[in-house]
Amino acid sequence: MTASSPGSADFGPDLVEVFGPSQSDGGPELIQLLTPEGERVHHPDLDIDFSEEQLRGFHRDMVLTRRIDIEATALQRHGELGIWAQLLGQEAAQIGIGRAVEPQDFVFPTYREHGVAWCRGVDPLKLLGLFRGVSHGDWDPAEFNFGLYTIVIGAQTLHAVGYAMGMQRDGVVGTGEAGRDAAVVAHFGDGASSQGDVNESFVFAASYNAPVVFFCQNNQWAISEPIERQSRIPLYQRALGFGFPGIRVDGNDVLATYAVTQAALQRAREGQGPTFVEAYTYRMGAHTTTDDPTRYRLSTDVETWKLRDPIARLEVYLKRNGWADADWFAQVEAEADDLGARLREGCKAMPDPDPMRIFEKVYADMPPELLTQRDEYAAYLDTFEGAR
Amino acid sequence: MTASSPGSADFGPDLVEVFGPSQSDGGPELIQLLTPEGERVHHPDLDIDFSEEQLRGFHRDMVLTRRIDIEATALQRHGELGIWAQLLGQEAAQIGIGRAVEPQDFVFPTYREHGVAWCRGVDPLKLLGLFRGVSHGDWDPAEFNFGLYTIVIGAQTLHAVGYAMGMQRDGVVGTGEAGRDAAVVAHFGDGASSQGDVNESFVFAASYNAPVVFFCQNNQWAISEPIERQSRIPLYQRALGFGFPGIRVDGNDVLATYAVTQAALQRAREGQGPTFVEAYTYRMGAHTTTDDPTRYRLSTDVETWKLRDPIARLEVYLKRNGWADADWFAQVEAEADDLGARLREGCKAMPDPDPMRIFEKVYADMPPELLTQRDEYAAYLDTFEGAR
Amino acid sequence: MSRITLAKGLNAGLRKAMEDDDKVLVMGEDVGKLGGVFRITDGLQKDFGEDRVIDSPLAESGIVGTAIGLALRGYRPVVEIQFDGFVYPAYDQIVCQVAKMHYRSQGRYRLPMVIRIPFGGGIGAVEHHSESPEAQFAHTPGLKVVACSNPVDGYWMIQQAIEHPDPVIFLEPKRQYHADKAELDESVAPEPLFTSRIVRPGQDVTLLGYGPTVKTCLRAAEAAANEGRSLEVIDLRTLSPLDMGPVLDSVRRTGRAVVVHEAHVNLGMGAELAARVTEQCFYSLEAPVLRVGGFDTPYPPARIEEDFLPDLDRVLDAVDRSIAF
Amino acid sequence: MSRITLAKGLNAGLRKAMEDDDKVLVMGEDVGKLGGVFRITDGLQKDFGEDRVIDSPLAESGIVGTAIGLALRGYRPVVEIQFDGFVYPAYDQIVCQVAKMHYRSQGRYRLPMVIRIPFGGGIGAVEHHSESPEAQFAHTPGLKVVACSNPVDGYWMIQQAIEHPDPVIFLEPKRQYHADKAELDESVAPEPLFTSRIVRPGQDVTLLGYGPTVKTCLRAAEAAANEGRSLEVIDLRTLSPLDMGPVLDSVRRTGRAVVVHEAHVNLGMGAELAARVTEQCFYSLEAPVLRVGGFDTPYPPARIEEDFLPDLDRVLDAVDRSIAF
Ligand SMILES: Cc1ncc(C[n+]2csc(CCOP(=O)(O)OP(=O)(O)O)c2C)c(N)n1
Ligand SMILES: Cc1ncc(C[n+]2csc(CCOP(=O)(O)OP(=O)(O)O)c2C)c(N)n1
Ligand SMILES: [Mg+2]
Ligand SMILES: [Mg+2]
Repeated sequence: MTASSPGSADFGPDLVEVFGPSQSDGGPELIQLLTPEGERVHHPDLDIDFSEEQLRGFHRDMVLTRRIDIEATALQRHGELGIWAQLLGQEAAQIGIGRAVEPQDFVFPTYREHGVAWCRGVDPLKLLGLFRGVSHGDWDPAEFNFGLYTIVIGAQTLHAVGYAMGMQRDGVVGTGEAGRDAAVVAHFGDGASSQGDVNESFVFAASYNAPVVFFCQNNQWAISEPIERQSRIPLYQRALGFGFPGIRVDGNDVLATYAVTQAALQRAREGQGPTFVEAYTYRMGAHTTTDDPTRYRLSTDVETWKLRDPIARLEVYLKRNGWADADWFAQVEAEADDLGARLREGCKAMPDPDPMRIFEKVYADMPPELLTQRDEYAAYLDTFEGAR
Repeated sequence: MTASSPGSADFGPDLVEVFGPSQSDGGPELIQLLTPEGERVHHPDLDIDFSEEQLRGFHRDMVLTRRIDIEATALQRHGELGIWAQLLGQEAAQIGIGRAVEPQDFVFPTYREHGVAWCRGVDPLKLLGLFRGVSHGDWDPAEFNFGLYTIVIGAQTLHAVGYAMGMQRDGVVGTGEAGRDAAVVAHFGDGASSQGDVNESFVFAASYNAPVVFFCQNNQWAISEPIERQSRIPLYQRALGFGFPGIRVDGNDVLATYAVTQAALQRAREGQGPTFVEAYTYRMGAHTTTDDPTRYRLSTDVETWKLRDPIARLEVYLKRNGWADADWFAQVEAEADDLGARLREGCKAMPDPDPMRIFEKVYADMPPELLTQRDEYAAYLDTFEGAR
Repeated sequence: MSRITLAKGLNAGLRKAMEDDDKVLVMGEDVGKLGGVFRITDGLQKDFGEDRVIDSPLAESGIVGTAIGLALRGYRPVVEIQFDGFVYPAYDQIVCQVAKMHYRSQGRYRLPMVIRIPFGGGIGAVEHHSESPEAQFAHTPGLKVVACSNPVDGYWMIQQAIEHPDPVIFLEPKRQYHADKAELDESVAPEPLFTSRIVRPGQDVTLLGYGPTVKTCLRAAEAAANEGRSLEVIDLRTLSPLDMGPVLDSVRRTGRAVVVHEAHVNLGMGAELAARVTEQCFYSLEAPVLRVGGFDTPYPPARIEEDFLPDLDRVLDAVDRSIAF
Repeated sequence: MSRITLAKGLNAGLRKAMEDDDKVLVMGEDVGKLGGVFRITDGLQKDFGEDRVIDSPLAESGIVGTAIGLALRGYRPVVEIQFDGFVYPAYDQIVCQVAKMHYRSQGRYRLPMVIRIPFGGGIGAVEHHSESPEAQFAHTPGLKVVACSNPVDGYWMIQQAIEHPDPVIFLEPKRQYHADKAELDESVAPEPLFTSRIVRPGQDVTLLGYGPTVKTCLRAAEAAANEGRSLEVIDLRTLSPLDMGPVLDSVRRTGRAVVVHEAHVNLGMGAELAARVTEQCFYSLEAPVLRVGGFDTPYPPARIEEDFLPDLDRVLDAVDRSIAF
């Protein structure tokens, strides 16, 4: 250490004292209710008695969600989809929160929330339609309280906060009336946490104490970039810099994810403001079907994470307790097969949009210039007669 | 509290446990080495022995800086400047860090760093020129290692991080060689802390461990908006969310600001990465000469903060210890008068730029189309002959 | 009937809109107690409360992004961007979200929001306070872009924009805020929002202006009249969609057109108008459509901004060139 | 001599630039181990290390903003924006900082940086992956904007852009990355960066294209030739500044011009070209300059994108209209 100017302070390791810590020390670490081995562990503040039915429901949701992913991946390989964003490994995180949100809550997804969409009742074929290129999103957000997929990383987190501010103004926050009090979920990834928009959404949510749960699926990769590129401390601690709580939950543990997000949502509905929930998980699939993860990650990592498979651990737990028998598993498997068949057929049968759709719904009305463009193009197409 | 769905967790106050704190509890609070009453207090880790000369130097710097501000404000009132961004009350924060930076360091200012510019050797007339509208910034950043003023809130913080990444690549960080190891200062305000860019600059600085000191003058207002609109916890804690230390120093205490920023700069130069220093101060002046603070703040607040005047407290300290006598104060006052006179004259004498300067330095070369525009405009002006 | 400035017209229009529809919100930096740096929202927070007149954190992307969320929840946010040069941090939200949500959702998402931007130069300001970003928004399908030029239009157009179901970029010529007064007669029904208007009829050359340059064009026409030249002045009012009807009619009559704006000439509105007018009046044109605008340089220091900005003389010079062509 | 794709040409050009000048850095999302999602930076990190090929956090404003800082420190950053539609979060840094710093500082700040943007459609992608943002940058003084259209240009132009002292927006037609191969003969000196080029001479109509539409224009010219029509095709290559010389020469010969781009017609490059060509060739024009481009709608779902994008037939249709005018 060099004293570089007269009167320079004596700094060095002691200065840790002056500057304080560079991250929140201690605090709760990974919350888990079900170990990778399928053992139920208990948490003093998250003491949920899950019913057998609920547990089987989680299992079914996860299996079907995975099947959607597998079918879609296969359909992309067969040229039926332009691209597909895979979620293999993230089923527990998505079903956990997907089952914790209530009908009156509103969800702002990224482009990968297939499991949450499933829980909200959106037909998976609609998701496929987007990746096939027949629409930019063909479900009614208001019907499912589930927004359209957002491709621009992080943009939706601000929409979520604004929507939550709207709920505050509508008087549906903190009234104490169950089924009325509402909250918003803002989905985003670990990579997204670096975007200005996402951090601004933290600022606004804190400033207005908006009823938002920031749900970050930290799958440890943003395409080829490891989480360390985005943050050198656990991501959930980001929230502390903005003045609201953050927590890390085992995103491969559907019980823990459910319990934590449900509590965070309730906190929001009650008017206690935003919470950051980091679901620590792993992207076993590729980033998308056009990605080649062998270029940047170790296959041994994938192997390690296979041992933490979210579905497997719940199966073990269900079996060990006798809450699901071979019949149940066979039935879910059959359901998955049916779903798969429906998706395959439905996807292939999906017609291309009429080219004239290009001109529709740009605005609430159609301005004269656009009308002209449309009519001219229609006339132009007509010149080809049968050719098209 | 309402249990809103089967199996809902028992949450409520206990859940603070689950979610952890919503801000860093404890940690160092406001660092002070000189009380508003001019009492010297000591800090175990910032044990600087300021020389009399250094202290008098601080005093002189602050008085002259304040004079620049006062003259500029008056010049604006007289129509000689378009606008002026006042710093009244922020002298200690600016001189503290302005004297802590070393020649090899580089400073990225906002539009209000008049005191820092002073310490870097930039002629205050150049600052006036910008606010007069004769230039967008007429000093050579490379000569003073002091960047041009940046009007777009927060943009410069990213430039600072990039510049610091350049220093890392140049091998002037962590070599242990005094006078060689360098760091960057990124200035910004409390309001700016909400901008995406500023938060992205934290992400990048942390990710690359860049040698940057983020120096936030929290003057408690962003025009009419109080700091509470931007953050509900002390601003320095923002850093913790990004994994580097933050600290709050009394920004009206030049000794403390000097000591803390010097230590933070040295930390950066040594390769220990970024630090967030919040200089807690108060904007006694208006936001700018066009602002009317009576619309939004209490005059009693201003009165309270007058009692914490950064210059007054150092004067008391100097006088009480006999380190500065009436002569000294008179001499500084005379110097300030000279400076004021020079600024008044210099400012009024500043000629308007040649209109043809509009076309210069858009690019390193002048593309043909622009050449044409320039020549045509010159010819056009010529048609007015003496008229212009 | 009362004589009002543009600032007053906008303020009164906002107030009216907020009274008429309690879903209308005002958001932005300093719009509350301060009433905005130009006082356009003066008094609104006092009367409508902090929930409807929302001082935001200092982050433009955040302002527009949360306004989108509020609109999705059924509100009609009116966002104030403090100065033209500060709209760019929100550019992504505007062009990728505001502009595309209706299309993306096949009309299921409605975004009835207004983004107010004080624009243009001539106020002696430092950098970034005098920009004219309209072309960038007009180039983006999904946005509608209008510019008011006078107090009466300010009053009506802001209300019409707020009522309109599509997102509207609403440009206000800041130099005019406190300049001229005009008589507001509320009993006279306003013209529809997306229409252009002949503000001074003439025969020899058509001048096309909007926002701050309408005044410049009118002054040029007056000066030209003294020299026996008759210029027709059209206040475009709407930049996207363009209302080509009155423009083409006029040019077919005059055979000559000059477009005047403060934005850079290169790829400014003048380019589009020139292209369309030429395509649609090819055989009526006696001269090419000429463009008078800000030069293709960044906005210069304020002391020479009047050289950068189109003024009466530069407009007349273009008129001369058009006639002499 | 070797036959290369555009992707290979760019990759080789980047490599050459990095070898020639160790101040050249490559930055962006996934540019390191992955070599970028299009593999344009493939192998560079392996050979030049992590300090020169920098994987960045996921934040475009941060990438461009820190690149500015690196440039101020003497580096020559080459930034990759992953897709056209993701440049907008960096828009503020680009138009307010990158574009203005040289001017602001009266030439004291130099910003020799390149912002590479894969642009255009036709790859069957989801939203925001097929945009053509060039007009928005070309409208901004202080930026230079170029677009390459073929492997050989890709190889040379990227090197020239990196060497150039001003900031350059470098547009790469992503649809062409892995499409056609061309012979690269390094012994043939390249043309200067900011020049347009006649890529197929002809007499009847001038086609103006750049980036992805050069191929469309060439195919149209070939098809037209079969019908006995001779179309001249110009690859603009530079969009700001425009190189009007070859364009005007050509139009003075042919009397007719059609501009073809994927960007929206309204306020696209075609508007500026039409305005300038008309102004400067007024008496040579037999027909107005016609424009073929993306419609004034957001980019549609991929399954109908080929209807949105200008193709051979739409170009020929415009040629017919021009000739029949
Ligand atoms: C603004 C923006 N920049 C870049 C991209 C390209 N992109 C798509 S996904 C992705 C990585 C996202 O990582 P993360 O947030 O961790 O989410 P994950 O895909 O892992 O679920 C990138 C860079 C984009 N969609 N939007
Ligand atoms: C991007 C952007 N938005 C808005 C403004 C207008 N503006 C100038 S200063 C200011 C307040 C800044 O507050 P703060 O960061 O606390 O700095 P202070 O002025 O108090 O020193 C605002 C909103 C701006 N310059 N840039
Ligand atoms: Mg991820
Ligand atoms: Mg402040």
